[in-house]
Amino acid sequence: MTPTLHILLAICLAPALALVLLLIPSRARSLREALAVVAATANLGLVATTFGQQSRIELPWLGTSFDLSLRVYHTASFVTTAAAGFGLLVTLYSLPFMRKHSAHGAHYALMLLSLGMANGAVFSNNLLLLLFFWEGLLGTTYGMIAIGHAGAFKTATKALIISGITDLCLMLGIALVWAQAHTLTMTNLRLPLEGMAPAAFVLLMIGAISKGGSMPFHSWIPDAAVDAPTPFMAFLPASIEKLLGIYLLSRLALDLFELTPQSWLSTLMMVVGSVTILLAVLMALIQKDYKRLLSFHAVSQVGYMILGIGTAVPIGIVGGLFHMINHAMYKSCLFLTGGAVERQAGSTDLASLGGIGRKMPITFACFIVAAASISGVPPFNGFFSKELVYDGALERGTIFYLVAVAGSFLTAASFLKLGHAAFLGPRDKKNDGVREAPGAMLFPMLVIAGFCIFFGVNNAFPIDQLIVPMLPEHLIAEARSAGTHFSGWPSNPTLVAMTAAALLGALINHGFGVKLYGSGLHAADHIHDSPGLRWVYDRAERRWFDPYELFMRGSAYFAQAANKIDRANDWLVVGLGRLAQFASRGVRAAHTGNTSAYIVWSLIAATFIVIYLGQ
Amino acid sequence: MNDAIVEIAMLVTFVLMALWAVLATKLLRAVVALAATSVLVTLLLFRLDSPLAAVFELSVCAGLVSAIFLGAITLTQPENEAEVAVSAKERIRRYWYLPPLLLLLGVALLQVALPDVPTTAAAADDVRKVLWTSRHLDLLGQITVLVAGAFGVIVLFKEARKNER
Amino acid sequence: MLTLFVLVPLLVLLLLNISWRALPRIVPQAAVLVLGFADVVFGLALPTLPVNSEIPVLSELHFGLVADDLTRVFLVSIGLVICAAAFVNQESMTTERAHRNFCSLLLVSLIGMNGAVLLSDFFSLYVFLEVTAIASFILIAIERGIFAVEGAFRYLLLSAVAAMFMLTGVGLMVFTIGDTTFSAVHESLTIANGSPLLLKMAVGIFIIGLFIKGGLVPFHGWLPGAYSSAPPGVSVLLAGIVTKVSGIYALVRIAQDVLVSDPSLSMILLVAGSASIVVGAIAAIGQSDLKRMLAYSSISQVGYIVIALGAGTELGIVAATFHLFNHAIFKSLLFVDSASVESRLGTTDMGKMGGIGAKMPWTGTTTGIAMLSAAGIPPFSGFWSKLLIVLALWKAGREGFAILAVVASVLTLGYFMVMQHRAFFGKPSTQLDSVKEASAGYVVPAVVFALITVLTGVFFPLLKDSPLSFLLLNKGLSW
Amino acid sequence: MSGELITLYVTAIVLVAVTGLYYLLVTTSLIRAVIGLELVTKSITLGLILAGRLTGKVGLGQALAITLIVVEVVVLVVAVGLILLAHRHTNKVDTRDLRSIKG
Repeated sequence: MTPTLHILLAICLAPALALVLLLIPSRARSLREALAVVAATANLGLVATTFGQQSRIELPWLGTSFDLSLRVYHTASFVTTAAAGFGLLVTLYSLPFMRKHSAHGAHYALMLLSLGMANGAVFSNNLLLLLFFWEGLLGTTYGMIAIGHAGAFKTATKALIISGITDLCLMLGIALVWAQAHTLTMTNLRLPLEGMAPAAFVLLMIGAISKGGSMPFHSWIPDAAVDAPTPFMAFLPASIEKLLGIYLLSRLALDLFELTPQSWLSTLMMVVGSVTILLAVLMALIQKDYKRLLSFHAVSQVGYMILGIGTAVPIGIVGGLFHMINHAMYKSCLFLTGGAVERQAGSTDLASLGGIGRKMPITFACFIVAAASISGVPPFNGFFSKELVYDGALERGTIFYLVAVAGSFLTAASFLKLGHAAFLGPRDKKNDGVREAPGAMLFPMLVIAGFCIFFGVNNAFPIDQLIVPMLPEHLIAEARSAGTHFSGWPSNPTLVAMTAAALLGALINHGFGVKLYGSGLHAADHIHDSPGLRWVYDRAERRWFDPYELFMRGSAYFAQAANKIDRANDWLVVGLGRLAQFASRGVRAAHTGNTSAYIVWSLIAATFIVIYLGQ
Repeated sequence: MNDAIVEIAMLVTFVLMALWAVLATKLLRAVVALAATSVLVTLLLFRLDSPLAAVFELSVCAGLVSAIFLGAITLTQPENEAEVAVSAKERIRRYWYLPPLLLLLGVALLQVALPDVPTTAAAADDVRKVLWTSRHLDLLGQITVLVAGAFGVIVLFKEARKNER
Repeated sequence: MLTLFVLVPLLVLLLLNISWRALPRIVPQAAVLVLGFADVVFGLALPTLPVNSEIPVLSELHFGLVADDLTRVFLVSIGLVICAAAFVNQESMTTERAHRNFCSLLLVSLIGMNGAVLLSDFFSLYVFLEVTAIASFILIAIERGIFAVEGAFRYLLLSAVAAMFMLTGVGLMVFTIGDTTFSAVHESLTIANGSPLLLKMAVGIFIIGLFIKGGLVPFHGWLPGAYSSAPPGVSVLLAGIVTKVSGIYALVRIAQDVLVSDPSLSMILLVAGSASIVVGAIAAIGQSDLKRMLAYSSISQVGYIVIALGAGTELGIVAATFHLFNHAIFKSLLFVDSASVESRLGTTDMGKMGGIGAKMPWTGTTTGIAMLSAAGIPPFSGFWSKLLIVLALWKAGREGFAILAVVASVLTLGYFMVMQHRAFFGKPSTQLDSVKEASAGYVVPAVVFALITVLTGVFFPLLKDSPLSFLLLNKGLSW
Repeated sequence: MSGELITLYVTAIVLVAVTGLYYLLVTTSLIRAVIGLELVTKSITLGLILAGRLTGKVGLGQALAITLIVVEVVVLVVAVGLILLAHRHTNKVDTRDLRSIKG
C-alpha cells in the first residue's frame, strides 16, 4: 500500500464505515456493533502501521499558500495510534453499555466519525486542513452529547458555543499566522515571537487548550459528565480531545513558534496551567458525584500538561507529553470504572454508593491502579510524568512547583475520598444485589490498567521510544549536552521525597477527615477513650482539627471562587443570549410594518451612498 | 427663441400638472391630472425628436393607464374626503423631513450631472433599427412581461369560482 | 445556442396555455421540472457545448447572450431551486387552477432569471429582473390571502423604488457614454476619458437598486414580509434564488466585469454587508415564526456574500459566488423543511413545534445539516465558503471586517440553535402524537439538497478536477 | 440645445420625481400611492429620452423608453390587482390596513 493511500484510508475509512453503519436498521444491533468493532480495529491497524514511516502528500489547492498537505511522522503516528487504541477499547466497552440506548447507531457512527476526524487533524500538515477536522470534531462532540438524555441539549449547546468561540480564535490565529508567514504549511513554519506572532500564538493556544479542556473553557465538561453517555466521556474529553489539544499545543510550542523559556508566553502558559491545576482540583474535591468528580480532574490534569509544555525546557516538555498519554490512560480507565458502577449499581451519586468494592473486585482493582496513577503514586505511570513536570517547573520557578505539588496533594485527597465513599464503607441494602460488570466492559479497563503499570514500571520504553523522538532536534541536542536523563527513576531525590510527603499528607488528612466526619471508624473509639491517651487525643484533635478545619474552610472559599468562575462562564453564555434577545427586541420594534418607513430607510441610505460617491 | 419659450412653458405645465395630481382631493381629478401629465410628457418627447416613444406614451400611459385607474376607482369604495385630509395632514407632519431629503438626493445628482453636459447635436439613428438590432433582447423581455401581466390578470382579477375545491 | 435558455421556456409557456384545459395536471408540472433540470444539465455541460455556433433558423435572433463560470453557477442553482419549488408546490397547492397558474408563473420566473444571468447590458438586466419580480408579486399573492397581498404589495412598492434607482443609473449611463452594455461601461471607466465620476455614480445608483432587490440592510424592509407570507413553494423560490439572482448576481457581475476592484464600491459593499450580517442575525434571534426567522437569516447570509465582494479581489468574488451557491442550496432546504412542517402542523410558529424532530426524522436531520452548513461548521459546504470569505477579507487588508464576519457567525449559530431547540429537539408534546413524516414531495428535495451540501463540503478539496470546478470560477484562483 | 434649457429640463424631471416619491410615501390611499409611482415613472421616461437626445442616441433613448413604458404598465396592472384583492379583504384601500406583518 502506498503511503498516500494509507493515510487517506486512515482518514476516510472510519467515517465511511460510519455511514454504512447508519444504514443498518436498528433491529440489527449486533450487526452494527460488529461493524463498529471491525472499523475501530481496522483504524487501529491502519494508523499503527504508519509507525516509522516518513512521508508527505501534497494536493495543490488555492495556489501556493493553501496546499492541502498531509504528513506522516513519528508524533502523528504516536498520537493517532493512541487515539485509535482508546477508540477500540471504548467501542468494546460501549457494547454492553449502549446496548439499550435509543441512539445506538448514532453513538457508534459519531465515534467512528470522530476517529476519522482525529486522524485527519493529526496528519494535517496545513493549518487550514487542521482547522477543518478540528471543527468537524466539534460537530461530533455536539452530536454525542445531544444523544444523551432529554435535557442534554442544553449542555450540547453550551459545549458547541464555548468550543465554537475558541475555534473561531483558532481561525483568527491561523489568519494571523498566514499574514505573518505567508504560508500555512506546518513544516515550513517557524515563527519568531515578534510583531503579531505573540497574538497569533495566544489565539492558537486558546484553540488548543480549549480542546484539551483547560480552564476557563472547561465548564461544559462536568455538565457533559452528567448528561452524556459515559463512553463519550472516556472517549472524547478524557482521551481523544486531550490528545489532540496537547498535540497541537506541543506543535505550537515546539516547532511552529520559537518559544523560549525567557518568553512571557511561556510564563503565560505556565500560569494558565497552574491555575487550571489548582482551581479544578479544588472543585473536584467538593463534588458528590462519581463522574462529575472525575470530570473536574480531567480539567485539572490538563493543567500539568500545559505547565510542562509551557516550561519550554526539555524535561518539562517530555513530562507534559508523557503526562498526556498517561492521563488519557488512567482517566479513561477511571471513567470506565465509573460507567461500570453506574451500570451495575444504577447511580453515580456517592451518597447512595459505598461498600461495593467487594461485589465488584475487578472494577475496584482497576480503580485503585488508575487512582494511584493519577495521584502520582510510584511505580505507576502518573508518578513518573509528574516528576518530570515538577523538575521542569522547579527550573522555571518555585511557585509553579509548589502549586503543582499542592495539586498532587489535593488530587490524592479527593481520590481517597472517592474510593472510600464508593467502594468501601458500609453498603446500602439496595446495593446488595450488585454484581461485577460484564466481560466486555472489564476487558478495556484491565487493558488500560495494565498499560498504567507497564508504562510506569518500564517507563524507559514510552519515554525513550515514543516521547523523546517527538521533540525537535535542537531540544534533544540541548538535553543531551546537559546530560539529562528522562527515563528511569527520577534523578532528584528531594522532589521524590516532597511527593512522598504530599501523598502521606493526603493519607493523614483523609484519615482525620474520616475520623471527624465519617462513619465506620468507631473501631478506634476504645483507644480514643482510654485514660491518659484521651488527653493526648484531645490536644491532638484540637491541634490537628484547627488546621484541618481552617484548611477545609479556606479550600471552601477557593472552591467557591472556582465555582464563581464556573458560574461566570455560564452567565456569559446565558447572558450573551439574553443580550442578543434584548437587541433583537429593539430591531424587531423598528420593523413596524409601515412600508413608507421602509422606503425612507432605503432613501436615506441611498442619499448617503450618492453623496459618498459624489465626493 | 420662441421654441425655447414654448419648451419652458411645457416644462412648467408638466410640473404643475404633477403637483395637481398630487394635491387633488378627489381621486378622479388626480387621475385626470395624471393623464394630463402624460400628455405633456408626450409633447416634450416630440420636442426631443422621439416620435415613436411619444406615441407609446400617449396611447399606453395617457390611455391605458387612465383606464386602469378608472376601473380601480369604480371597483373600490369611495374615499371619505374628510378622513383623507386629516390623515394627509398627520402624515405630512410625520414626514416633514422628506421633501428636503429628497431634494438633497436630487441636488446631489444635479451637482455632478450639470458641469459637463455634452452638446452634440441630435443625430438620427433610427429607433426601429435600434430596437431590432441591438435591443431585441428587450423585446423578448417585453413579450415575457406581457405574458406575466396576463397571468397577473388571471390570478388577481378573476373571481374564485365557488365550487372550486 | 444560449438563446435557447430563454426561447425554449417561453415557447413551452405559450404552448402550455394554448389548450390547457385539455392537459392533465402533471403536464405543466413535468414541463417545469424538465426545464429546471435542463438548466442544471446544460449549466454543467456548457463548456463542452458549441455555445457560439448559431442555430440556422434562429440565426437572426442572437441576443448577444454570453456565459462564463459565474453564469454556470447560477444556471445550476436556478435549475435546482426551480425543481424544488415545483416539488413543494405540487404538494402544497390545493386548487387545480392555482397549481396551473403557479407552473406558468414559475416558467415566467425561469425565463426572467435565465435571461438575467446570460445578458450583458444594464437596461436588459433591469427588464429581466422586472420580469422575475412581476412573476414573484403574483406568485406571492397567488392564494389571495390578505397577508400575502400585503407582502406582495410591499415588495412591489420597494421594487418600484429599486427600479427607479436602476433606471436613473441607466439614464446617467446613456447621458455620459450613450451605451449601456457592461463592456462599454467598463471600458469608459478604465480609459477615463469623458466623465468617469458621473459614470461611476451611474453604476453606483444602479447598485442601490440592486441592494433593494437583494434585501440588504437597510434596504430590506420588504423581505421578511414577502418570504413569510408567501405560499411554501414560493418561499423556496424567493429565498432560494429569486432575490439572489435579482440582487446579488448583478452585484457579483458588476464587481467582476464592470467596476473592477474600485475602492469606493468596496467600501459601500463592506458597510452594507456588515450591517446586513449583524442586523439580520440579531433580528432572527428573537423570531418566533420559523419562516420569518429564516427570512432574517437570509438577510444575514446575503450580507456575507456582499462583504466578500467588498474585498474587491478575485478571491473575494470566488468566495461570494461559492457562498451564493451554498446559500441557494441550504436556504432552499430550510424553506422546504419549513414547508413540510407546515404541511403537517398547519403552522410555522416554533412555539407549537417542540420536539417535532423525533416525529419527522428526515425533516429534522436535513434541517440540522442545513443549519450547521449555514453556521459554517465542517464538513458541510458552508464552512468552506465562510472560510474563503474570511480569507479573502484578510488578504485584502480588511481585517476588521474579517473579524466581524467570524464573530457574527456565532450569532448565526445562536439563532439556529434557538430554532433547533424550540422546534426540533426536546420531548414531543402530546398534541403532536399523530404527526408523521412529511410526504415524499417534501422529503425528496430536502434529502437531495442535504446531500449536495454534504458532498460539496466533504469533497471540496477535490472540486478542482470535478465537473463542479466552475463553482470556484477557475480564472479567479491561481489554481 | 442650450445649457440653461437642459438645466430646466433636469430640474423639472427632478421636481416631478421628488413630488411623486413624496406622495407615494405620505399618502394613505393605495391608489394614490400608485399615482405617485406613475409620476416617478413619467419623469424617468422623460429623463431617458433627454439623455439619449443629448448624446445623439435618440434611437437608443426611445427604445429604452418604450420598453420601460411596457414594463411599468404591467407593474401597474399587478399593483391594481393587488389593491383590488386588498379591497376585497378590508373593504378599503388604506395603506394602514396593510401593516399587520411586522417585527
